[in-house]
Amino acid sequence: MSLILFIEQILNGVQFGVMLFLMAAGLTLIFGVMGLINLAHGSLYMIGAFAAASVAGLTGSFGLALIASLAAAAAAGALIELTVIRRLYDRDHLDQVLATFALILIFSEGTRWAFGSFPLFLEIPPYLSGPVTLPGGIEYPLYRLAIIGVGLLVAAGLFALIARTRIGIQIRAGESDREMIAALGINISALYTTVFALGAALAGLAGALIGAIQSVQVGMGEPVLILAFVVIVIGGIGSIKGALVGALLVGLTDTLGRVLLPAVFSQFMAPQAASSVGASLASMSIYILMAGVLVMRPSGLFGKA
Amino acid sequence: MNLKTLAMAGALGMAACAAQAEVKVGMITTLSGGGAGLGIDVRDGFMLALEQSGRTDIEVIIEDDQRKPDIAVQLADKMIQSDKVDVMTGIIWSNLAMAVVPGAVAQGKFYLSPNAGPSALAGKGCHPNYFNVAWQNDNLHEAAGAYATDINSTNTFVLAPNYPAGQDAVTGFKRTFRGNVVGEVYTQLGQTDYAAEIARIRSSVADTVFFFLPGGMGISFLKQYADSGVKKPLIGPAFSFDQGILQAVGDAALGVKNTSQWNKDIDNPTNAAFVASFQEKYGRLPSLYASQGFDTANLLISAVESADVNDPDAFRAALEAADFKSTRGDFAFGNNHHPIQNIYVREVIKEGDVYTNKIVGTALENHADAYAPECRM
Amino acid sequence: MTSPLLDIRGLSKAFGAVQACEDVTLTLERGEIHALIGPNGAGKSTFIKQVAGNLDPDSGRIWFDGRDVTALDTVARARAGLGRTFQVSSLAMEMSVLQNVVLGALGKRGRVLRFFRDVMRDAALLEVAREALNEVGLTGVAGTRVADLSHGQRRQLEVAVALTQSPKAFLMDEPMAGLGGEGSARLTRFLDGLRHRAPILLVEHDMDAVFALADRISVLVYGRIIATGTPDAIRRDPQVRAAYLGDEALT
Amino acid sequence: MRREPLLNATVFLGLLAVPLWAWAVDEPFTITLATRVAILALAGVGLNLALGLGGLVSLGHAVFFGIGGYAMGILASHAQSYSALIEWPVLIEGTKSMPVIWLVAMGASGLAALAIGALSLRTSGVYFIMITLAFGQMFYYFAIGWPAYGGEDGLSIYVRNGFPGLNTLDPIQFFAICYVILGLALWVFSRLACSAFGLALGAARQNAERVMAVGIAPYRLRLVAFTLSGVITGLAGALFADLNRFVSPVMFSWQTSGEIMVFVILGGVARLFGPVIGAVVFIFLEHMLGGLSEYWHIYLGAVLLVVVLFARGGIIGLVAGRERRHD
Repeated sequence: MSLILFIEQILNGVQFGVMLFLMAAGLTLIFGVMGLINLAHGSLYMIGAFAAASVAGLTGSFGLALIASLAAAAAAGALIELTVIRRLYDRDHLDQVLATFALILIFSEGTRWAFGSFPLFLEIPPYLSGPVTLPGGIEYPLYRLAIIGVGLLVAAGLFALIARTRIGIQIRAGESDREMIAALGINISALYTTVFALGAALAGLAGALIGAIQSVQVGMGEPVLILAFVVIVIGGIGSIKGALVGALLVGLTDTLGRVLLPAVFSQFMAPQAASSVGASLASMSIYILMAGVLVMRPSGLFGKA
Repeated sequence: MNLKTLAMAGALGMAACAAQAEVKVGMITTLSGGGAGLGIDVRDGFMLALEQSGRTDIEVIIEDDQRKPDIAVQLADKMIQSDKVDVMTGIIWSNLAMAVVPGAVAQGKFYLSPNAGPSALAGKGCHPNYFNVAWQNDNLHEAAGAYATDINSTNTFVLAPNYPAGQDAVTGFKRTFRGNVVGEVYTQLGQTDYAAEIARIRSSVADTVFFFLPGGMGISFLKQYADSGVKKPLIGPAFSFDQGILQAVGDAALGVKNTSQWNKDIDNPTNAAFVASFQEKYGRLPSLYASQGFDTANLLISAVESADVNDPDAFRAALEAADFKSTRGDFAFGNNHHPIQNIYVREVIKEGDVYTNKIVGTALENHADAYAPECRM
Repeated sequence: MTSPLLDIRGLSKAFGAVQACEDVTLTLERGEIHALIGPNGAGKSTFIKQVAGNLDPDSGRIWFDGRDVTALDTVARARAGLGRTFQVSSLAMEMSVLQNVVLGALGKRGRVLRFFRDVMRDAALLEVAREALNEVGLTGVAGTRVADLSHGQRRQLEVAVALTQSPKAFLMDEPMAGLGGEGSARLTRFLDGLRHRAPILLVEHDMDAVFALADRISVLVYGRIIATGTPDAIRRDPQVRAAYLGDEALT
Repeated sequence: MRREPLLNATVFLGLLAVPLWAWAVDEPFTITLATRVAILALAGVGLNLALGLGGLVSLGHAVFFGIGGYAMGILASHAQSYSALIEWPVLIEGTKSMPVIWLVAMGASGLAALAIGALSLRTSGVYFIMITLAFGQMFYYFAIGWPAYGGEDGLSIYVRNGFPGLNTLDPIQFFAICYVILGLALWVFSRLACSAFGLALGAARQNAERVMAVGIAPYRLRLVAFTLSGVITGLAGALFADLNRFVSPVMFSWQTSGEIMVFVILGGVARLFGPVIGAVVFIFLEHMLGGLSEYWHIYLGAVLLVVVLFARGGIIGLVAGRERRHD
């Protein structure tokens, strides 16, 4: 493999990782502050994508579509937080898993009922479409570079939010000691709703950004959800830094696994068999990575023991 | 118990409850969850044909398999054991067909496949009671290989998901392709990001790309491929280019060549009437799945007209005769009960606001599948 | 003279820059109650955790019954004969009182991998369990769910579970915590008799109890033992007075 | 009269009575449904051992269900095609005998559970949920990409495997086999729950520190529980494959793990009959709601949500009140 192709694949891995980070950040934030496992996070991703596709279809503006995705996902997040999720904070993980699984069923079939079974159309805006030539002669889609940019901006924004702002202080307080925030006179319900809506908005944004280069359809959220869980578990649940590192690790492992494993097997196997076996192993690679990390560090890379 | 029973008595609709149906048809198809669009099209095409026939003696029981093999098996058991159906149909996916069909035909039922055509049922595993009205799974891929050869492609890159249908697709393509396969990549089933694969295509010496990525996978790939700036022509089977999917892909699909046994512009009266009536009744253009459902129902009706379903040999002979007007024009079964048919090359175009296909050539004429010789029947 | 039953030598543990336990040496002789006292934050919990096996010391060794147990985990130390009670009641809350003591008896006898016999009909285990309940005076509530017990009853149950172990030594972390005056007095009387069965290393805040019970007292301040001696000696120790005990507490 | 035993007896006898009635009036599909309930309940009993008694929230039990299924599929497909499973170093042939298949299924899933448990039990809480899910995904993708046994298409077995002295093709006889096995598993579960092992395991779930302080290592207990749990779920997988005469990678999917968990929670976690009642209600809902609308998943979701939010302790908790298992 040429160096240029290799660098391009690294970029692809980073881009995939950054996309996963947008999903994982909300998940890990919600777990860190409220101790909640939210399986319905993938549904919020889907809602973001559907909202963006609808608005883009009506107005033709990608910018408005992104705003719509943030708003719709945040609104849906706040709605389920107020009606369902807040009853789950003091439950065990089992109840949370089941209740949010039920929410997936409701959201998925509800969306199908509203939008039909066929995928929706959402395209990259003209000013972001097509490839650009990077130094070294690498041709790379501008839109993917934009996703990397947005993801890193969001990461920086989250770090700043948590380190610098009032709500960040409350979030950190909530992570370390839930009774303390009550003692500090903070309105916990409002804080929880805000954090949940923030996490939901990030998922919705991810859905809209990714919807433009993938398929906007019912069920699009669950595969990403599982990957996002892999990310936060590798990074250590509750840690934004862990989510970023985990996302990049998963993105790179998956992309490079897909590229390199078939090549490795083709050294000593027939091409079709090598490609097939390599692909099988590649789809298992991130789970092997996750199991390996957990066996070494049972609380993830940056998790609290 | 039959809450889901959709009794259908031709144009009379609900009156079917009272009618003594002579033929009971069990339709197991995918109506909810992922991939529901395909099942809905097959069902709608099938019911349209039945309605147009005006027959009151065919009762159809429709059940949703949720695309789960175990549910499909369970429904088949129910239809055979409780509803005592004579004929079964409807399954979209090969893995579900493999779960249901061998058991159903072994119990003496007829099975008419409106979509899936796994090789195991076309070759050694063929069965007198199994008829495939759509295609053997390899057919459209073979046509793609033939087309790539016709346009003098010397090097091609192939891409398919890592599961049996994907591996069969590549095998089918290679069977008719005379150039070199310079890259062969199997992706994860359900994969949504193809950046790594597109990068490999870009750096390869291929002059064409063959891909088989059904459903949402194809949408993602086409969008990302168009955006990557790689200009190598794409060739694929019709599954990534049907009416439902094209609207979600948009401009990214324009001009792409794909192979299909059917298109809405095939010039015959049956097809013209089908396209018009389907659009009128359901408010959307029919897909190839709808055409397959429509043909399946018409095949069944033609057999019911000339034979009694309780006389299996006569009914089988009536099915084999395939004396019905197909949307594809001439239609005939080979010795293994799979179609012998033309497979066309289509190009994605835009008609007004709607993305659709037009036929630009014929890839294979009167094509039979490669497994027919293995079938001893 | 025999060697001490529990012999802790030069135990040190630091968390980052904080030296929570520094060169602590302490022994527990057979038949005695040795109390460890100290102000909050003196490192008592860190010390107890190291003795019980929850925390590995940075340096130092722990000998128990003639054996170096420094490398053993909690489970192995419990099996070696260290009976522990917790500062915050640590019980199976959804189970009955009797089940909790049967669990204790089971641990000692080690036959956990029995899958088919009803454990609540095992006469040998029940005898040990009922005996322990009887000793602490909980026989009347044997069938009650632990979650429904009063705080004081849970403290008693903690002790009962430790009794079922027939340990060679008790490691008790503030057994009087949260008990009223009357409860403390009763438990004090009970522990007084217990020392002849097995010696007790007692970490306790209740000074009345400590001075009534202890044969020896060690004072832990900022992770270091500043004095060890009889209650009288400790009372008189100027360093202890200065560092920890207010004058009133000693009169 | 205590209500839980009464409820249990009613459900267990009802599960026998319905197919017998269906047999009498020749409604074979109802028997098939009852068989399905019995098998899924068996899988749930397996999970309940880990989840209910041990507090181990495993989102990867589909692994054992799938291994059981594939044990059946692989052995029977070799017997079907008269090809040897392994020729070297020893000749191993396929088989169509249910008891042999069951033993292999239980052995294989038990070994898998031992290995997965040994690694996964190093973690706890959410990490445990996720690592078990990860193992499930590994098996799922492996099964899809493994061409030897059908990949995603799975394996079809044309004739149900045999049991000495019975005609397993007769729905009522196959139901009888599954029902008896379910009964045996429930008996084993009830014995385990009140055994020394069950007591220690339950205590380790409620308070691991306490269990360690009395000299019992929770890790070993949990590993044994997880392994036994895998064995039972594996057996259910073999029966399920025989019911459908078909296996596919779907048996390994995380949705399958989720469904087994739903049975247990719907019925009542750690309750002896929790998985049985959960499976009965789930299958019933699937049929009732499936008839109402194409979008029946919405209603299923709503029902689940209501159960979780308002019926803590599942359906048994709702009917029989909080658990009381004390002397």
